[in-house]
Amino acid sequence: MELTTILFYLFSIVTIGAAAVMVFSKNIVHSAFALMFALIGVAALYVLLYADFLAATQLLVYVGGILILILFGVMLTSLGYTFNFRTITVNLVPATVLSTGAAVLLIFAFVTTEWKITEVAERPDTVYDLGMMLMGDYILPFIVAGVLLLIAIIGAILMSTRLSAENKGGT
Amino acid sequence: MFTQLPLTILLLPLLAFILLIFFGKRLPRQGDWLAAGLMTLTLLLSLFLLLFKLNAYPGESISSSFDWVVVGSQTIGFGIMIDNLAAVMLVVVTLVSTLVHYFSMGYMKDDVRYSRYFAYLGLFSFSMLGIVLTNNILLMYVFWELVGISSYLLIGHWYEKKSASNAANKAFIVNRVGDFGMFIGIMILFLSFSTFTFEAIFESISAGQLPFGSEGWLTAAGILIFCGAVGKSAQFPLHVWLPDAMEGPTPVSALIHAATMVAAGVYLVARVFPMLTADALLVIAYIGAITALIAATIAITQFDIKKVLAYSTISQLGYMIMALGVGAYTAGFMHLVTHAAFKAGLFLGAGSVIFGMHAALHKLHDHDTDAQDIRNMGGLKSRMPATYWTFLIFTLAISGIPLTSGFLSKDEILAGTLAFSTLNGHWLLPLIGFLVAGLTAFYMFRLLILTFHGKPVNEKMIEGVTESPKVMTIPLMILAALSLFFFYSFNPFGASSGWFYSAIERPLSMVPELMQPAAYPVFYEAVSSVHSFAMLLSILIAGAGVLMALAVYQWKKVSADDLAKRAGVLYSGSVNKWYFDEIYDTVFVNGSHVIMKMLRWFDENIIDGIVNGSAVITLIFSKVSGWIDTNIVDGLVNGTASTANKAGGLLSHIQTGKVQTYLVYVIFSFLVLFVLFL
Amino acid sequence: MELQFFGIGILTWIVFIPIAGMIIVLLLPDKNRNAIRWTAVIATGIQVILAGVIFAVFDRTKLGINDAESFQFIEKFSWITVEAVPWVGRIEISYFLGIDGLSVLMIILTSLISFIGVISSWSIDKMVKGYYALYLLLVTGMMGVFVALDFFLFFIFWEIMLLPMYFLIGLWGGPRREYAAIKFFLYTFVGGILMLLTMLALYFSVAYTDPATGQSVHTFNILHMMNPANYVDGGLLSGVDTTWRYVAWMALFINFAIKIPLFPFHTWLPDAHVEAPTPISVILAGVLLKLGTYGLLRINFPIFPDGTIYFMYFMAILGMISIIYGAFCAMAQDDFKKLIAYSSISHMGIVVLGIAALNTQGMVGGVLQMFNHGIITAVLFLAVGVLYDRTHKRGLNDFGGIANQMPKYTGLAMIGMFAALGLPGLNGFVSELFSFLGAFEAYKWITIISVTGIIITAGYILWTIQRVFLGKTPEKLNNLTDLTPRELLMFIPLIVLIIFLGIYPSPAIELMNSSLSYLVEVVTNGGF
Amino acid sequence: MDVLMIQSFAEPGLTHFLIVSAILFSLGIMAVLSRRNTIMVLMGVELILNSANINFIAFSRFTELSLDGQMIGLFVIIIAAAEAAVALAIVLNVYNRFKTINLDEISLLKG
Repeated sequence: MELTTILFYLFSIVTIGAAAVMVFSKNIVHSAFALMFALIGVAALYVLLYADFLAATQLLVYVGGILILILFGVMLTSLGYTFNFRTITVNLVPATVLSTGAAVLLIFAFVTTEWKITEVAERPDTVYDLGMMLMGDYILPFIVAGVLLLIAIIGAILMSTRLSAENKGGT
Repeated sequence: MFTQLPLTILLLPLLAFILLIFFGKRLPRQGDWLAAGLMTLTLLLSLFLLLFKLNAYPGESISSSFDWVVVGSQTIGFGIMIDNLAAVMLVVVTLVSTLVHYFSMGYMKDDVRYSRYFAYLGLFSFSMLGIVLTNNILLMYVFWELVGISSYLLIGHWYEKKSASNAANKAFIVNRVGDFGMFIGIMILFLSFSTFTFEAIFESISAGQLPFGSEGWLTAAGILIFCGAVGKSAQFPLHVWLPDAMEGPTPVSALIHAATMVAAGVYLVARVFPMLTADALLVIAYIGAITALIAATIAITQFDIKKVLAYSTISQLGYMIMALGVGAYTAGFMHLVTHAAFKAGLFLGAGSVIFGMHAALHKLHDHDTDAQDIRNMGGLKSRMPATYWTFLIFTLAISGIPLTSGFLSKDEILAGTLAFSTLNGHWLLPLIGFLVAGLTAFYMFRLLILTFHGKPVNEKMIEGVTESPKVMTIPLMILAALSLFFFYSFNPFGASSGWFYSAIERPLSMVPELMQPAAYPVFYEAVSSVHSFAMLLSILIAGAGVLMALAVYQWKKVSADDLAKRAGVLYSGSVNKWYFDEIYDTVFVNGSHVIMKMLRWFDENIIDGIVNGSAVITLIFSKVSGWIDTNIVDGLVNGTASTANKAGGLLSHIQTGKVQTYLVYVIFSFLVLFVLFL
Repeated sequence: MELQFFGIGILTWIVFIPIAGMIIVLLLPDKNRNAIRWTAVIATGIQVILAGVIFAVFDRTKLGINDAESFQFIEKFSWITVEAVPWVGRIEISYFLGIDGLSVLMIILTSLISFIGVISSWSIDKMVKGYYALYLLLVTGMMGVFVALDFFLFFIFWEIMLLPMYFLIGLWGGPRREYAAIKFFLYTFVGGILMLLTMLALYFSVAYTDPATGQSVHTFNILHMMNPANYVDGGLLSGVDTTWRYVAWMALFINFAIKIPLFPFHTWLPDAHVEAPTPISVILAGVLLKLGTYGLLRINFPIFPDGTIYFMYFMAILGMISIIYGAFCAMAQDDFKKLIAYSSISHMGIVVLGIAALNTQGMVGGVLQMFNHGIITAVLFLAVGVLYDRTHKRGLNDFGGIANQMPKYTGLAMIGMFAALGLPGLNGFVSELFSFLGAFEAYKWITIISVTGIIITAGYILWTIQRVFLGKTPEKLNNLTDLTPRELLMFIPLIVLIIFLGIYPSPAIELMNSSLSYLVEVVTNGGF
Repeated sequence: MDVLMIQSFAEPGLTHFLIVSAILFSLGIMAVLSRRNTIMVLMGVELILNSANINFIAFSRFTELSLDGQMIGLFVIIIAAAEAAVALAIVLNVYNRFKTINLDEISLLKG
């Protein structure tokens, strides 16, 4: 068995296990950290798929950014009045049925489909190519994405400030 | 002449009944004179009819009839037939009935339902005369049942006593069992010959017509008709009602349960004699013999004066039936006539004794001693001389002692059975006949001795007994006179030379030749050849029986208790009437009780259960339909608008406002689409 | 033959006189009870007179049964006619009345029993107005059934009769009246449905050609249904000996068997009798039960002769079972009314046995038994009613020694009892005799077994007499009074009939002899 | 079948990655549908996005999609970041307004 195979299974199990912990944990903080491991596992899978740049981005943006953001959200919303992070579930039965159904259906579909597989040669480095593509074919999406981020940041800030203003006014 | 006169004879007692039942209580003396007078008139008319018939039209049978009803194309007629048989029987019935009427004036003097009693006597006489006069088996059945009902009413005359009403019920129901057979026999005859009249039936049979084309059915019809006689004449196995019927007033027992009604069975057999096959006659003969034997053996051990007489009646009826069965037609019928006289006398005598005992006991304020138990009697000879001497004559007659009427007829019967056995080899019949003759002499003298002779058990009481009034003793004397030989034949040792034998001749058998009993000339010859032997033997046996009774009860040479012990099982069987009542009680009475309880349970639980179950189902159904009505039909009618409203409300349930629920729908529909397009 | 008063036929009069009485009763004030009672007496009295007129002028030789010409007092009008209904053609329901030898005796019985019932209703004092109104409606229904010759009309009268009966039991009855009324209703309802279905099936299978227009017309006319030529091709009930005809026969038979009532459809009867007030019991036993056997003879026998012959053994066996079973069940009862109810089952079994014989004697015996049984049970129920009015008890063991207290009553009641027992000289015997005679010709062993019923009958009747009338009078019964003149009045006509018909049944048999002989012929020939 | 199973274990191919992504997806759906807490729902969404990303990148690795797949993955990450920022801002706002972040208690949309 090759190293990549072992790594694949290892990270697959880490990813799925962490995701499961995230979903089923009753403590929201545990969920957040489990999500972090899941995202790291995904990043590792990216590496196995020869997407090193994306793996790095995943680590930076998700683990570094989004996760911190989520943790902040957890702190801000729940910490204020209760230390009980436990949550209750709703729609448990339909959710279970539907998610299992989705998994079964998807796996069935994936396994039965005849994929046209073209083996791509190993890519030691994708950063250069990606950079070229961003500046080439994907220039427009790239700019739009930038604008989107800007708007999102401005919007988030705006909402947060109005919130604090309301808080001031309210109290 | 032969229409109006018999009709008058028939209807006079009915008139008495109607007058007494409606106006009896308002008439002076409660109308007993009316009943007795009308009955006497009937007697005179009957006597006149008999004499006229025998002199003017001997050997003819005269009938007249009218159409009773038309059903489909068949006409059913009713009518009257006078032949010598009927004319003689008419006199017997009216005579005994008249005497009983007079006797009852004394016996029933202080009865609460005095007029009712005489009314019922009239009803009975009417029905009995109907049996005698009819030319028609259906009409005979009609009167047959009417006799049964008047017997029922009279047995139950003292209906306050439970035993009396029980006995009445028993009598009627047991008779019904016999009538059931008779009814079926009548149906067979009618369906085969489309007529009910005797003459037409006989004609059809002699013309070779057979019921349902089979000879077996003819025999069956004969035996079935004989079933009626079995019931009415208390033959084995339906004899059980007669002893119980003694619950009725004693004159009633004399009239109905000794002289006339029970003899109706014999009369019936005599009437249908021409259609009886040899097989049927053999059955009849054996039934008669068995009855005679059983009843005689029971009579030996009974202590109730009326019960002894009742069993002796059964026994004598068995004789008559046996006589008819063996073909000694005239002898059998003659025994009926002579028996009517002496047995009525015996019962009336017993009535006189009981009457005296009652009066004596009443004087002593003794209400526990049984006035009918012969163990309480004894020594009455001196107290009631008239009763005693007449009773003695009756006893001699029934025992078959020469110079009495009973000797004449019994002797002929015994000769007949003997002749029958020489012809056919049935030795059992004469054997039983002679045995019963001996037994009869024995138990009758036992009764006589215990009642009138010897020392009284209770001197004081016996001294209180006085002779009955004239109105009661004169009928006894008349009957005693009639129990002597010269009324029937001037030759004390040969009945066949008398007027009776010439008047009553055995009719020709009408059945196909192969099934006929021995022809009369043959039979007559056989009888004459054994006659002297039979006579001698019967005198000897009767004498032996009398001597035996004297030895045991008069001279006390032999202890009765000792004899009883020796007899062992036989004695206890006899005392308990061979357990017939017990067996019938267990089998039929309890059996029908069990059946009726079972059927009642079945009816109330199973059938009704099914019905109630279906009711429950219907109830459920109605609820369902009610629900449909209120919710669907009403909904359509009332709330088309609210339907829309409700539908909106129903849909708005989907609109929970919860994002996750929406998501559930989204994903669900997505998956559905996925599956659909995969 | 026609007989009209004021231009209206006698049959219409006899049927609708009670309705007129009912309207008058409804108009009278509730307080005026005697006026209400007298109205009912007059209405039913007129009926009796009319029945007498019919009896007098009835032509005994005419046949009837399936021949419209030889029916008597015919009244026929188109009643409902609908022209040209798609795929049905013309619908015709006519008001068609007429009588023959089969129905004339029943009309006399109905009028007589209704009249006696009114007299015996005098003791009812609860909701008098409603009672008499319903009573008169009931009388109309019964009378109508006996004279209707159109199946639709027959059905309507049949249902008209059931409704008041239901209320009369349910409102004026004893403690368990609701149960009894519902049971009665349920049974008759089931029967009614079966009859309705059969009626419709017959309607669609039968069409006659209108001589005037040449049109083929579906009809409810019973007489047309008897003619095999009138059955349309391919109709459900066309042909002979088809399964559907047997099914239809059976459906009708069950309906009528419920009314008769035959084992095993009989359990409504004891309950209904026990709970119903006396006059209603009298009507129920006296007339209503006869509707069942009448229906068999009027509808089942001539319309389905093939089915009748096919099922004749079946009928005879049911009759036999009813005779024996009813008698045994009667013997097991402690309740006077229940006893009479079961004895009715037993006696109606004789009717069925007789008519199942399919010969003249049996038929005459059966119909005569219907009439006689009507009179006899009426007497018996009246007798129970008299005792019940005085003591408010019905248990056989509650009585004893009545003969001493009420001699007149005892005499009359015992005549009724003896008639029920089949004593010769009373009417019960005559009809039983002919029924059994007829039956014996057709079924030997069944009849022999059935005749044992007369022994059982003797058993329970005598036992009843013993328990009620004989014996010592208990203390509590010491002050019973004998019959009042009113009560005597209701007993005497019936007792006179019992004795008269027992001695000379010819007047009754004469009325029906030719009709019933013809009916036998019709059935055994398989229709016309 | 057995052979197939052994083969499948041997070399992680396209299908293997796809299966991992499918499982992640269903877990994400589970979180989104069943958790009351808004932030948990948000995390579920992230999981779903990641599973989609795995798909893209796996396809770029094994099919002709090539780097275009990675490119899309990049954009997805970018948009996810924006989405997370905005969503969290919304959550904070909602919390301020309803004093809860339990989704089932926020039902202004109810009809």
